[in-house]
Amino acid sequence: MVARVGVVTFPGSLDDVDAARAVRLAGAEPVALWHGNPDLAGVDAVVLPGGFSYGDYLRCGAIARFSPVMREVIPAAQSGNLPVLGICNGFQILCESQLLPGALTRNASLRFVNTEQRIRIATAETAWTRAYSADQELTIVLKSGEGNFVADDATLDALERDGRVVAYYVGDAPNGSRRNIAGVTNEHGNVVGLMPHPEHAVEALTGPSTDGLGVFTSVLDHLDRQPEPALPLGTP
Amino acid sequence: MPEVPLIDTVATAEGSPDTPQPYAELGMADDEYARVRDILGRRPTAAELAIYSVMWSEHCSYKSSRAHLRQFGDKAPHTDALLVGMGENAGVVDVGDGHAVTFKIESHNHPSYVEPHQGAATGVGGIVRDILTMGARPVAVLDALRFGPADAVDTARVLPGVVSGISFYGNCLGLPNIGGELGFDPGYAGNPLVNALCVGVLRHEDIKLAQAAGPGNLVVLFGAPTGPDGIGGASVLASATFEDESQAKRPSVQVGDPFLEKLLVECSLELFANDLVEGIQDLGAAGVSCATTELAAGGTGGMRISLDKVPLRDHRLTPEEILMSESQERMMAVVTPQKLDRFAAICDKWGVEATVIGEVTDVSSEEHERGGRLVMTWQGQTIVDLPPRTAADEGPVYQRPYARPATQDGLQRDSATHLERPGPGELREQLLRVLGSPGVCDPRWVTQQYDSHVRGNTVLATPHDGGVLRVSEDSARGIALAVDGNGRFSRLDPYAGAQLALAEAYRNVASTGARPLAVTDCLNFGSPEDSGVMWQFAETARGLADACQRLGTPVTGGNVSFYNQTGDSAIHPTPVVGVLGVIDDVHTRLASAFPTSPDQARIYLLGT
Amino acid sequence: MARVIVNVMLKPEILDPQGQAIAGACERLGFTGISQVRQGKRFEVEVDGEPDEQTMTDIRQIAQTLLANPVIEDFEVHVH
Amino acid sequence: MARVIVNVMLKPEILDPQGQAIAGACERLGFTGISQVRQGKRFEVEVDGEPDEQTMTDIRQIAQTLLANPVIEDFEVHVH
Ligand SMILES: Nc1ncnc2c1ncn2[C@@H]1O[C@H](COP(=O)(O)OP(=O)(O)O)[C@@H](O)[C@H]1O
Repeated sequence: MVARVGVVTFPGSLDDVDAARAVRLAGAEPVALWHGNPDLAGVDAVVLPGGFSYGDYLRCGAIARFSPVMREVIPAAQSGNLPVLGICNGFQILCESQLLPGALTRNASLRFVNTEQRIRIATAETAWTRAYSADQELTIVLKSGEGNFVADDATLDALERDGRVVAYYVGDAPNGSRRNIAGVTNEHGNVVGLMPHPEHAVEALTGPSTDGLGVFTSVLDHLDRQPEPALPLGTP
Repeated sequence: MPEVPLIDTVATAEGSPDTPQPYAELGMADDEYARVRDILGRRPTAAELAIYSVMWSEHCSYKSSRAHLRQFGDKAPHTDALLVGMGENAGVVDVGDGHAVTFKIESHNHPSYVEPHQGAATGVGGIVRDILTMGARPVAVLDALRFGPADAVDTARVLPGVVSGISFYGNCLGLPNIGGELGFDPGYAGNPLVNALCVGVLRHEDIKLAQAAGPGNLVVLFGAPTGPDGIGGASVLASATFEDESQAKRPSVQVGDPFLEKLLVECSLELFANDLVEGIQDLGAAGVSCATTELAAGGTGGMRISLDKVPLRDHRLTPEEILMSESQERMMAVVTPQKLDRFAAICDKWGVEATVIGEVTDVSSEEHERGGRLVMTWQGQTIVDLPPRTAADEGPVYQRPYARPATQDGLQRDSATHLERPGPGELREQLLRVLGSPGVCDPRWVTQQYDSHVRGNTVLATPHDGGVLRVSEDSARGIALAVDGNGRFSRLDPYAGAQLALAEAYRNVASTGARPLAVTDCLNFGSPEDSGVMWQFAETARGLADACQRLGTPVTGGNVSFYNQTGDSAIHPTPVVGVLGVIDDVHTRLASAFPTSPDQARIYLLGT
Repeated sequence: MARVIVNVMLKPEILDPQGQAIAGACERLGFTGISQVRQGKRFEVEVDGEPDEQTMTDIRQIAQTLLANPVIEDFEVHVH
Repeated sequence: MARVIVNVMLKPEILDPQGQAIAGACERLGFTGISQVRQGKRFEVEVDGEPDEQTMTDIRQIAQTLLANPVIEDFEVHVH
């Protein structure tokens, strides 16, 4: 059976069409989920796409966090079972929801930055990165005004120690992210937040590469192998 | 208005013909005011004066440019591709496979000087609503910018603000920015140019027009509530030289909310898809005045509006202020009563406020003769009763005097053939100076702030010659766009300068592999009351119309921005030309870069 | 060392979509009785020594030219 | 109707690039004696009636869950 991957549209979501396209190109069925509807329609995985949910008012992701659909996403994600990917604004929503540690703040340059960015995959042990190998480098699009990942040192140490950094920027982070972190995961590896946009690197015609497709094929592979007990990452 | 009572109704106007009215302060000439009195057979009410003053302003009526712009129609080359030509909110071009494209460029120069961020942001918002109004999904923007010298103090205020405004609004709307222009010249120091182009895609059968058809149909205002934004902006701010007074006029800037605009776009597209609107108009400059008179003029000619029903953000607004407010993110639709519930439900889904403020009415043949009948009430009293076509379509047309300025000879004397050739050392230094000049060097500081990828259909964007988009995923077809202009060329020879602007945009489109099809233009000039400026304008229009005829690409729409000057000195005449092309198989597009495997590559120089 | 506070708020007649979005969220979270929220900026300016008249004039000047956009914002300065 | 103020500032250990940029600009504009600027947010919350204990508890709750992100920000609430 074809996996069904939900893509949530919040008011102000922009890259939802792109996330749905990437899901389709990876061979799954994209399912449109609406922010105001507390129903996950039985999907196998969820993508929170990029954009400016609620206009990014207050703080990016702060208002979206309280939407009805997130009431369903949060417990399912916490349980370790539902794979959830947050891209850019989706990553911000996951941090605001405390599904992921840290916070995303204004770029150090104080300007929006759109660039083709090299990132290095740091762990292939998540639901969304198993198609890659650790240390593999990708070229994908980074486009954001508030992509500067911050957390206190203890949290950063723990993330690195437990293999919960998913990707690093190669070279200096263009947004000032601490320790060049481009993406992180939760303790189960089912929830991943990425600041750059893999869904914009899935077609040779429109993307800087097709390196991003692996994120979406990863989750299909992950779903194929389920059910597996969700073991916290970093457990020996 | 000392003598005018609190509510200036039609009845009071009839009873007080001699009340002095501030028409001059609203930018109206004596003869224009006299004509309004003539049309109405009495003095206008304050609200009617507000409507005529904005509708007959240079900005809305094109009264100085219209006589020259006619050439774009008269000389338009025949093409089967044109589905909607000049005169609507934007032209529509057939690109094959049942797909059509609509595109238009517009200026927001003055507001962007007063408040760079909001001015530029709302410029993007306005042009996007124009495209949406045609029934199209907006799919990309381009921007052409001119500033004073890069090292001038004020440029450090204006440039970052303008760029952050375009970036903020366009990015937040989810529209990729696929190209543009950036230029610097001392002439723009007190008068930057901010021209934004938006392109939209639709199916042939989805074209919408601005008309209020069907008596009994309802007039619905939807989007943002009305506030005191840009009051007087359309007639005062946007069409008068501002200099030092800008301080005083500052509070009338418009403030944009791109988030609401995004909701308005999605909401409108869903309304269109469900066939719930009979006619639609966006609210830009001149807000409710413009939308009501134009919708009525385009339809039966009849409309009744209860102005009290307009949702307000500030309850102190007077009816005249409501009529002139330029609050952003508003649209007006004509809806049949049977479809109102479904209309409201979709607005509700997107969190967009929608309010019925009136209805389309029938007109008698006598009223039809006069230009229709638009009636507005306020607290139950009639404050407007005018023939809408006289406001929307029958504004004044001026034959402004124009003459080639004597200084032109001096400018042209130093032609390239007379100038001394530089020696080798000098040439090197000159080349480096050109390459290092802010208008030529890498614009990345600007363009990196723009999202070029969102929606996933961008095939080429900055730094390529033209932007290229895939029209839809189920077709191989693509469209290409470029905007170009060069005020210095135009200053030397406005006729040739306009043609060069077109030729450059045309080449930029062609060099992506696309076939140029149609043109939009934004003509930025000084005061039309100056005969030398008017000559530049006339020559530009003639040059562009002739070139479009020769190249077989009609002008489908555009914008004129006059009064771009600081004191007595006008900016260089600056036509900015946008060209749209189509490419049958977007996979064959050409990038402006050498291939990464250079073994097979040859370099050819084409042309003279 | 002293701290001077500059509060910058949108002028009342200027649209504050941010504040509106927050008020809407409060309501959805079940907090009633909140009729309006407006969001502005707060700057904490650390100055060397006790703030004298000159310092306050300077900070007012900075507020006017840099911290606030007088076209759309009002500001207010006080010592902490 | 009363007004309750919520001030939200970045925690001292969190880098504040906006504040730094402003401090740098002050210096370039020739204002010396400013050692640091930090930028935060100020919310003006209008509540119906006099703010009683319950209202203040509610607003503190809102500040904690919505207006401030406790990972990076501190807040403070007071009646205007
Ligand atoms: N204001 C702008 N907005 C978006 N793109 C821009 C802007 N200015 C320049 N560009 C892009 O930067 C690239 C180089 O611009 P330019 O130097 O003007 O090129 P050319 O001289 O070939 O027209 C082009 O792809 C152009 O579209």
